[in-house]
Order: sequence, then structure tokens, then C-alpha cells
Amino acid sequence: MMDTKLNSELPLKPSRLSFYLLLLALFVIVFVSALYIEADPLTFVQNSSNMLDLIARMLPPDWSYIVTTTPAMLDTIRMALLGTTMGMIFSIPVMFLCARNVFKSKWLVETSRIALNILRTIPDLLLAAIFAAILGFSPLAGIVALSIFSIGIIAKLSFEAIENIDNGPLESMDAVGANKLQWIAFGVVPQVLPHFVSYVLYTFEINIRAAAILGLVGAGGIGLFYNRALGFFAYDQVLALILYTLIVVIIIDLISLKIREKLL
Amino acid sequence: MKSTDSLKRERLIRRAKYSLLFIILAALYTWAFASLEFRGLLDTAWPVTKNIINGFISPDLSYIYNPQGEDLIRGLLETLAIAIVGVVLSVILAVPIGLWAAKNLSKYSLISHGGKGTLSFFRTLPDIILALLFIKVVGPGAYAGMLALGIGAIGMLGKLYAEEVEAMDPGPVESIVSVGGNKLEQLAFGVIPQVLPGFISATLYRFEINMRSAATLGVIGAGGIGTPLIFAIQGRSWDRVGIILIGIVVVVLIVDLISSALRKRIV
Amino acid sequence: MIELKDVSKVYPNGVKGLEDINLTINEGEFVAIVGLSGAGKSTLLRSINRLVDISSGDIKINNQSITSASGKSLRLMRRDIGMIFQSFNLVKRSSVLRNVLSGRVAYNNTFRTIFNLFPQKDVNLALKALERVNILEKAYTRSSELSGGQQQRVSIARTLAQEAKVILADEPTASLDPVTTKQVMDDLKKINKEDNVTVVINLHFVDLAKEYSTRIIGLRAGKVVFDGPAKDATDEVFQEIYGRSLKDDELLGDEIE
Amino acid sequence: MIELKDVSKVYPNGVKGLEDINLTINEGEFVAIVGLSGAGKSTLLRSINRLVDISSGDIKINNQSITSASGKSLRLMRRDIGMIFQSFNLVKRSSVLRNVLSGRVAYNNTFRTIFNLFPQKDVNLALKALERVNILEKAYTRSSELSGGQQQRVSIARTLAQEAKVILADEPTASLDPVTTKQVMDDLKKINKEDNVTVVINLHFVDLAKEYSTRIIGLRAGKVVFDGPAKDATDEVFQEIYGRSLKDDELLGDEIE
Amino acid sequence: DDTNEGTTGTDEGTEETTEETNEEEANADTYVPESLIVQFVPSQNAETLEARAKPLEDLLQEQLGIDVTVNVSTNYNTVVEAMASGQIDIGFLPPNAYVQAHDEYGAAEVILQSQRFGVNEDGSPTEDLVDHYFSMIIARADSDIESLEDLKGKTIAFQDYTSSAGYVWPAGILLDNDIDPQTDVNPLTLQGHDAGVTAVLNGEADAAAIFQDARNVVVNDFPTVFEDTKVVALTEKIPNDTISVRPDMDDEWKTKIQQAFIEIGQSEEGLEIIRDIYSHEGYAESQDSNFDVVRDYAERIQGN
Ligand SMILES: Nc1ncnc2c1ncn2[C@@H]1O[C@H](COP(=O)(O)OP(=O)(O)OP(=O)(O)O)[C@@H](O)[C@H]1O
Ligand SMILES: Nc1ncnc2c1ncn2[C@@H]1O[C@H](COP(=O)(O)OP(=O)(O)OP(=O)(O)O)[C@@H](O)[C@H]1O
Ligand SMILES: [Mg+2]
Ligand SMILES: [Mg+2]
Repeated sequence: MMDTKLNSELPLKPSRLSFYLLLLALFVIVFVSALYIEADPLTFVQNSSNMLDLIARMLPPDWSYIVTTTPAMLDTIRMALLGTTMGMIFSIPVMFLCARNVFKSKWLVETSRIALNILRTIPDLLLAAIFAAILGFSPLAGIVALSIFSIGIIAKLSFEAIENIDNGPLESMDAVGANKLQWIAFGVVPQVLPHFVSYVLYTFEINIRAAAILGLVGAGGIGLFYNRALGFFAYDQVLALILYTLIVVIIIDLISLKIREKLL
Repeated sequence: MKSTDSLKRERLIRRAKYSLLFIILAALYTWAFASLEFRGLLDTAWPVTKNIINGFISPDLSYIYNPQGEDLIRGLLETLAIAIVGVVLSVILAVPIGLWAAKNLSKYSLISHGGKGTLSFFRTLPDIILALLFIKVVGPGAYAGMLALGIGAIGMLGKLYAEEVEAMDPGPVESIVSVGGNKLEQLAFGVIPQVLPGFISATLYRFEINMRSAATLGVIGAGGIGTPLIFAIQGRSWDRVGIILIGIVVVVLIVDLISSALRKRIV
Repeated sequence: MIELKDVSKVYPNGVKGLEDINLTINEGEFVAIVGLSGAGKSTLLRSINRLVDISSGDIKINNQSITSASGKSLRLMRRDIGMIFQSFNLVKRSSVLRNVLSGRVAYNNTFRTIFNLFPQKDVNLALKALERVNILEKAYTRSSELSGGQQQRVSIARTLAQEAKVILADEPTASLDPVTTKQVMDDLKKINKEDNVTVVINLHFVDLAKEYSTRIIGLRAGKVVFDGPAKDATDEVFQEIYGRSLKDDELLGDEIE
Repeated sequence: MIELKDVSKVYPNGVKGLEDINLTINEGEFVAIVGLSGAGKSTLLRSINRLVDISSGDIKINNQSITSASGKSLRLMRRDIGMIFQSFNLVKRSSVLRNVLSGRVAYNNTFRTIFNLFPQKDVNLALKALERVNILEKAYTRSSELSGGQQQRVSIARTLAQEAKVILADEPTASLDPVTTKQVMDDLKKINKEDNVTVVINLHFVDLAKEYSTRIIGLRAGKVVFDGPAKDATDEVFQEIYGRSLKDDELLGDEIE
Repeated sequence: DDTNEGTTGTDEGTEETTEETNEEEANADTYVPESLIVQFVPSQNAETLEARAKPLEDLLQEQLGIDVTVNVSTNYNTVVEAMASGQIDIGFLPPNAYVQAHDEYGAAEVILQSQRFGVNEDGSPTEDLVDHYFSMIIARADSDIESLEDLKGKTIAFQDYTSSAGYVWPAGILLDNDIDPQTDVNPLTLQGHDAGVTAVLNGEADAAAIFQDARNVVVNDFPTVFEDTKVVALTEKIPNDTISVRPDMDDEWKTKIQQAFIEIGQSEEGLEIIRDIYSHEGYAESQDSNFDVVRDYAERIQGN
């Protein structure tokens, strides 16, 4: 008796066909792409020992290089700090303009998003060429280039975080009659702040690693030493640099963690 | 009154904390700014900017298609293929590491710190080193490019994944714990369904970055659009740079459209 | 005075939230809205301050149509209508005081509010509001560190600080314990009495509605099925508002469709 | 049978959640736990299935200590204890059926469950559970599309499908309308009666506690202040459980400290 | 002669080579290619950077009769590493990278050098085919820098230490004139010879060390660059880019490859292609000793 009732009331199981088709299509795309670029896992497995050759050349790291490169590392950090700060400031308006739940005008939001997309497509090489010509081969050009580069990352990650915030406080700001700026300051900002801070610190970290762009505008920094060590095939020095950067990155990560804990 | 006293004390403590923070930041920025000098706009500013803008206004259309190959279309297609396989590889590797690094999934913070450290390590590996490692294994070409991008993305994707997991609602996981589910079941029933949208958007973001990772691909001789772009910039052929960048933007926008249409159906 | 004329609301997915509502709520009333889950209580409340845009009809607050208001004038009208949300809608990461002060933004210059430079008068008002709901000492606490009942009281304080002439409260006592529930309801009654603030409140619990309100409005499937003084709301009336016998099989399923 | 012996819980921040609790709950009982917000009701419930690790004492389920259990044996013990959470704890984006099936994971091979390959027997069990709480037709709906009451019923169905011998329910009726509340309570009573399942339920509302339970336990500041048959719980008893007169100024503040 | 312990991965480099060694046990220590992979980095002193692989691929395939894959990279490390692991057979390497690869890894053996026309003072090409090029130091035309001595205390834009034309040779002539490139002048390290020219044009550097004649790279952006700058000094000859093979390459094949490239340079069709794409005018046989000068310079700079 139970079963007959089950059958009569049970809704039709929704067809998962389109979902499976989609999955299949994705799989086919990936598979075809892999074939196209001739990614044969077997070759990788067979030759993977070749990596050891390079790794062996890296060991042991040339610790003295850490001392040699410290001034450059400090330069990199200070340029990254300023570049990230500027990028952070510029990305604030951009991220709000790109968030669908902040600005209801589809036109405005979509235009901002496309603009952000284009901005992110400009390669660092090109940024370097432009700003070196405008501001000279100087740290300033590097900082400006880094800040443009940072806007792309911070704004992109942050506007997605904004779109995921709780709608409740936003409604309550509507209800008290707040204008847009107040609405953002009281409803949006406190909610995205932890994310925003963590993305800024993440970008800071990227900027320290994106040393190449600084080298390109003649601003020196750690990138120059990477190139030099590579140019002389001094992989032990390269490893020293990697470990040095790792230390800096881990420190930034710890700071980020602490701040997030405070804010979350 | 008891409450006003403690209120005052709280306010004082807050003020002291903020002042300290302010002093630290001020010192930091003073140090950073000390190295800067502004020399004004240089003579070269205008000619270069003008030429670059000109290049973008009149892009090198002849580069779009070339019957011999080595044109924009084929470069983009190959870059697309590299980016797709690369992102799949990094997802496969970054999901477990990301889950490992998420603080709220492990009982002891030491465990998640291990995951975070691993991710930091992957983030510090320079692209060029990855490129060298993989070129030694599989030779120059798209395959090595895919590997370098795929492994290079683990650090970033894992970090974004871990943060997504850390921000999720603990309730559903708790309910799986309460029915006696093991770790894997907690993940499958409590975590993954919640974080899936976040994972997907982080993955798409990374895919997009892969599309733009000209430098890595150029180093490796991957045959995508990376090498020509780098040469065009180094050779200051701005019209060529223009057409390549337009091509990349168009592909990224199309992929964006398709993926957001798909996402509406899956998520 | 709040007047609803032929108000209907059809949600984009076709659900009729409200149908032909005609109501007049006078200043100083304490109106309870009761009804089943999905009856349209929240929709009604949220239409009054236009958090929900109605599909047809008109809503006037003190003879001014909020339906056609926009920009600055809409903001000013909203300033005079406080709302207490079922889920509190506090910014959890902000301090209690900042949450309460956010009720004052529409009175102040944008720049000052953003940088938290509220006039001392406003800060005093906010502190007084907190005192009134008995959580003054939590002023600098993060809102996330409060218990549910305390959070609800913060949101009441926000409305108090707003110096609103109308308070809309959407199930303000759900998930509170009976002691706190009583406290919250007493607060609202006090404001209603002392400041002559109109209170419109959604309630799940019939006995609370009867105890506190002067007037009860029963909603069912988007329509008003009862409107009268609390004392007229007999058990039969509630039986009608809530539809069928409690043993009925499919109460929720129907409304969702 | 659930036995708590000298159970205390001190949270890392020093808050005493429970203090020296000694209780024995027999099979088939319907126990209501009442108390103020912050009294420790949730802590008590969550200690029983060890979602909260107690600081001292011991908890035994059918003579087996859950306090010292771990790994597989802990999971098996938990399998037999269903829990209904105040906030439902459904995965909103999963279908109703998958949420209910998640109650079956501990009975099945991990691999199968992950790929949703539940045996037909389990699927039938889940569907029957949904039928029992009257939302069978929502089986393939996304849980986010349900109203609050329906979500609560899904979480009850999950517990039913779990075939638990004990059900812990943490304020399962908060924010439900009276009709749905009655329905949920009736469901629990039915399971209690028909399947002889022990039910331990946190309730804010005294009248519900009195109506449904066979035994009431009153908590105050982490201690048991009343324990007896529902009929012995007079108004004075509740007055004691809830501490002071309802007009008292600082009810919540103290407990938080 | 140069096969030292550094040659790795030669035996199991690719599937094909594995088969091949099985078949020809006797020749186990030399490598007979069944297909060739060529990788090159367009040299810095190319004026057009139209780096395409396909045309060269076709030409070589025609000459050699086996499959040839040509691959373009932007970094010399990858070429050397790939050669060291037997992933590629032929690499185009600039002199300094060749010396490193040869001396430290034993990963490369030079067989050819590219030829170009010489360059006149005004940047135009000469008539003669040469296997070397020059580096030079330029300054603004209106500056008072006339000779190397005048550079003392001035800001000079160099490339990084690994660059022959951008640092090593110019530093060499400075040292010859008793000017220490690190202490007697104010060195500014830039990336890219075009950056050097730009830095001189906008006054950020008083002089720049560049290959002859990097001004052609920026002539689109600054049409008057040749009038606005002057050459202060020219360095000694720098050997042109090499074409190197992995050292275990079968001798017969070395010759075959040499011939193939030389013939490409001599045929009309081939010349057109290598000129357009790589700014090469032909290829000449070469040997390791041609690069002793590079070693000399490296030592002088290091010794300083
Ligand atoms: N954003 C929306 N989109 C579509 N339908 C909606 C939306 N909000 C509410 N509804 C529907 O409108 C009807 C009235 O909803 P409303 O929230 O006003 O009910 P309610 O009386 O407040 O119920 P509850 O007691 O559960 O809060 C319901 O059927 C609901 O499903
Ligand atoms: N994770 C935690 N960390 C620190 N203190 C906690 C934690 N969870 C609960 N507490 C504290 O323990 C005490 C008991 O909390 P519990 O959640 O058991 O109360 P409750 O009786 O369920 O209250 P409510 O009716 O509000 O749900 C409270 O004072 C609370 O602040
Ligand atoms: Mg509602
Ligand atoms: Mg609780």
C-alpha cells in the first residue's frame, strides 16, 4: 500500500541528461585539447627523472646569494608595497562598479567589467614599455606599472566577493534611507573587508614575485638577480632566491592570516 | 556607573591600538617613499604613447590569418588548448591541497599550516624554473607549456579554494558528522556542494589568466600566442601587439559568456 | 498614516504575494499581521517601505505616495520608517554602536557618516537607544559576539535611533526565548506608547498578537481575511486565518506552488 | 539509554557551558529541555552526540561511552543518534533527496555514497521518510527552494532515514508558524510512539514542552534546575527556570560574560 | 672530444632514440637522429623579430630528408637545458650561452655561425658577409661626450652581465681605457637594447652600450634617432650566434646539418627566408676555438 502511494506521489525524477551531456562535452573538449597539444602522460612518466638533473644543479643553495640580494629584495618589497597600495586605492571604485548587487544598471556594470577585462589583458611587458617611456627607467615607472597590474587582480577578486555578501544588511541600509555611498560604507564595506584585505595582501605577494616587470623598467629589484643567476646557469643561486622569496611570502601569508582572523 | 567606566577603558585601548598601527604604517610608507623621485614626464612619453595608441587603432589585420599557419587564429587556438588542459591539471592537484590548507577542515591548525606552506611554496616557484623543469622532461612545445601553467597555478588556486572553504557554513558538515559520516563523506555531502560555485569561479579566473600567460608560453616555445606577442613587444611592432591583444580579449570575453551561461545551469 | 490602495504584488516567477490589499493604518496604532508561512506577511511589510516594488496599486505614507517616490524623496520617506528584520540584518563585523548609528545616516552629510564622524548629538541618541533596550555596555562589542536576543535588541535600537514615525517589525521574536520575547515586545509597546510611533508587526504567535496589538490583520494567500480589534480575534477567526485543521496533510505544499 | 555522569563543559574562552550534569534518559522517553538563551541547552544536546567535546565527566549511550569512542566506533554510535538542527543544516544547493540520503552514509560504502550510488533499499527508505513528513513530491527540488517549514521537515526526514534510535532536536520549531510547528511536533511524537525512538528536544516554548513531552529538564546557567514529569512543571517551576521576573533589567548581559 | 659527463638523457631522450639505440648497439655513444628538433631564440641583434618556425622547418626538411621540428623560444636557458636533456638536437645559441653550455654542461657543440652584413656608421648594412658583429657606445648628438675618457663619472646604460654586446665587450673597452665600468661610471642596468637607446634619448643615461645597430629597433618610435645620437666608440668583434648540436651527434650528421644550413644560405629561396625571418644572411662553419675570445672577455670582466 505504501508503495503504491509512493509511486503516485513521487514526482518524475528530473532528467539529468542535459547535465550529463554538458559533462561529456567538457570532457571531449579537454580530451581534444590534450590531443591537440600532444600531452602524452607516458612521455612525462618516462622522462621525469630528467628533472632531477636540474634539481641536483640547484643543490645546495648558494646561501651567500641571499646576502648579496638583500638590498634588491628590500627595493622590491618597497616598490611592491607602493604599487600594491596604489592599485588598492584605484581598485576600490572599480570593484564597486563591477558588482551587480551594488549598481543595478546593467549597462554600467557590464561596461566596467569589460574595461576591467581589457585592463587585465595588457601584458606587463607592454606596461613596462609604456611607463618607462613616460616616467623614465625608474622605480616610479615600476610602481605605476605594478599598480595597474594590481588593479586587475584586486578588483576582479573583490567584486566577486562583493557579489557573494549577505543581502540583509544592504536591505537594512535601504530601509533607513541611506544614499549609495552610505549604503556601501555601512552595508558592503564591513562585509567584504576581510576578503579585500586578503586579496590586497595576496596581490602584494604577487607583486614581490612579479619582479620581472621591475627589471623591465630598469627599476632593479630581485628580478635582475634572477636573470643574472639564470644567465650564468647558476642554479644554486636561483634556488637561494626562491627560498628567500618563499620566506617573504610566508611572512606575508602569516600577516594575512592574522588580519583575516581579526576581521572575519 | 559601571558601564560608562568600562566603556571609557575600551575606547582608550582601542585608541592606543589604532595609534600604534598608524605609527607602524607611517614608518613603513616613509621608508617606501624615500626611494622615489618624480622627474616629470619625459620627452619620450608622447612619441611612444602615440605609436602604441596608433598600433591599437590600426592593428595588423594581415596577421589574423596566414595560410602557412603561425597566425593569430592558430596561436589563439593553441593557447586555448594549453589553457584548458592546464587548468584541468591544476584543479586536479589544487583541490586536495586546498582542502588540506583549509583551517576549518582539520582539527589541528598545524595540519592546515602545512597545506598553506605547500601552497606558498608552489606560489614562489618562478614560472621560468617550472618551464625549465618541464622542457627537460617533455621537450619544448605546448605540452611543456601546459605543464608549467598547470603546476604554476596550484599555489593560487589552492589558496583561493582554501579561503572559499574557510568562509562556508559549518552547519551542513556538522550534520554529516552527526549522522556518522567519515571525512570523505563530510566533504562530498557537506563541503563540496557548498563551495562549488566559488571553486568554479576561481577556476574560471585562473583559466583566464592561463589565456593571458604569454610570458610563460613564450619562454617555453609553446607555439601559442605568447611567443609572437613577446617578440612584437620587444620589436616594438605596436600594430602586431594590438591585434594579438584584441584577439586575446575577444577569446576571453567569449569564454566568459559561455561559462556564465553554463554556470547558470550547473550552479 | 499608512494607506494601501488596491495593492497587488506578483513576483517575477508568477507567485502572487499580495492581492488587492486595501488598508489604512492610523498613527499610533499597534497592528499585528498574522498568517501562515507564505501568506504574504513579509511582502506586505516590505511593500510599505518599498523594499519590494508592488505590481499595482498605490501606497501612501502621510498622504505622500511612496510608490512614485524616488531618489532623495524616497530616502527621506524611508528615513521615517524603521524596520526590524526577522534575521536582524546587522553587519556582524561592525560594532554595535556603528550598527545603531547606521540608523542616523539619512540625517547626516554623506562624507561625515562614511568616516564615522557623527555629530555628538547622534552618538548620544544612539547610546540612549542602546540604554533603552538595556545593552548599553555592549556598545563597542562586535555584533557577532552577541546572542540572538541581544542582536534583535540592537536592531530595535537602530530603529529607535532612526527616530522613525513608523516601525515595521518582521517576526522580531522568532527564535528568542520567552523572556527575551516578552522584553522585545514590551520595548515595542513602550515606544508605541511613549513616542506615539505606529507599529506594524508580523507575528507567528497568536497569543502575542492578542496580548500586545490594538488591531489584528489576518492574511491568507495574499488577501486580507480578517481586520479588526484584537479583542474580536476569536479562536474561530484564527482558525479561518490559518485555513484548515491542523491535521491537514498538505499545508505548505499548496502555497509554494 | 543515555547516561550523563558529572558532565561539565568549559569553552576555550572560559565560558562554562555545562556544570556537573547528571542525567539518565531512558529508551522511549520524550524529554524537553527548557531554559533561557545561553543556559546551555544546545551545549547539552551537542555533547550527547559529541559534536561538542565535554571537559570532564562521561556520557554513555546504551552503556557504551561516547566520550572515549573514536574513529569507526564513534561514527557507528553517531549513526544511531539523529540530530535536527535549529538552522536545519541542509545543503541548500543539493536536492531534497540527496539531503535525506546523506542520513544513510554511515550504512554504506564511502565510494558508493560519494557517487550517489545508494542501494535501492536506501532510496526507498529516504522516499518513505519524505512521505512520512508529507513532502514526498519535493524529492527532486533543490532544498533552497523550500520554505522554512519544509526545510525543517526535510531535516526530520533525514533523521528518519537514518533509522536512529535517539533523536536530538535543537529548537526545531523556531521561526515556524503555529500550524507548521504543530505538524513538526506531531511528527516527532509519532516517531517517538511508533518506533519507540527516544526524543530529546530543546524548546523555547513552555506550552509546547508541556503538551508534548513526558519529561521536562530545566537548565539554568549550565545546571539542571528542574527535572521531572511534564505535569509537575508548574508555572512556578518555569519562573524558577527562567530566573527572575520578566521585567528584570539585565537578563542576557550576565550570561554572556 | 667534448663529450664529458654532463651529457645526460641522451639515451632515453625520446621514444625514437630509445628504439634507435637498441638497433645500433655498436654506435651506442653517438646519436643518429631519425628526426630533428631545433630550438632557437631570435638573437637580440636581429632588427626584425618576426620569428616564425615553419619556413625553416620546411627548408631543413627538404635538405635533410627527415622530419624537422623548429621551435621558437624567448629564453636561452630553455635551449641549453633542453639540449642537455636530449630534448632538442640543434640549438641557436648566442656566444655567451654557447660557452656556458659547452664548458659547464658539455651540452652543446658549435658547428656553424650565422653570417650577417656588416653595419655602417649610419646603421645601414655593408656589402660584406661577416660572422661577427660589434657593440657600441652611443651618446646624445648634442652631448659633450666625444671619447671614452669623457664617460668617466657619467651614467651609462648597460644590459645585464650576461649580455656580450650590452655589457661584456663595452666593459672590455672601458677597462682597456682604465675606466672601471662599475666604479668609474654610474652604471644603469636595463633590459633590452631598445631601452638603452630610449634612456639616452630621454636623458636618463648619458650613454648606452648597445649592439650595432640597435637604434634600428626604435626608429619607428623615434624617427630621428640617428640624428639625435652619435657613436662614441665601437668594440672589438663579437662572434655571431652559433648553431650548435648536442655533442653526441653522429659526425656524419654533423656534416650533413652543416651542409644543409650552408646550402640554405646560398639558395635564393632559402636566403630570402632566413634574411626576412632571422636577419641571417648565411651560415659559415665554425669551431669552438672561435669562442675563446668570449672566454677571454668573461675572464677579464670577472677578474676585474
Ligand atoms: N523573491 C521572491 N520571489 C518569488 N516569490 C517570492 C519571493 N519572496 C516571496 N515569494 C513568495 O511570495 C509568497 C509570500 O511570501 P512572504 O515572504 O510574504 O510570506 P510570509 O507570510 O512572510 O511567510 P513567512 O511566515 O514564511 O515569512 C510566498 O508564496 C513566497 O514563496
Ligand atoms: N563555541 C563557543 N565558544 C564559546 N562559548 C560558547 C560557544 N558556544 C556556546 N557558548 C556559550 O556557552 C553558553 C551556552 O550556550 P548554548 O549555545 O548551549 O546556549 P543555549 O541554551 O542553546 O541558548 P539559545 O537558546 O540561545 O540557543 C553561552 O553562554 C554561550 O555564550
Ligand atoms: Mg516572512
Ligand atoms: Mg541553542
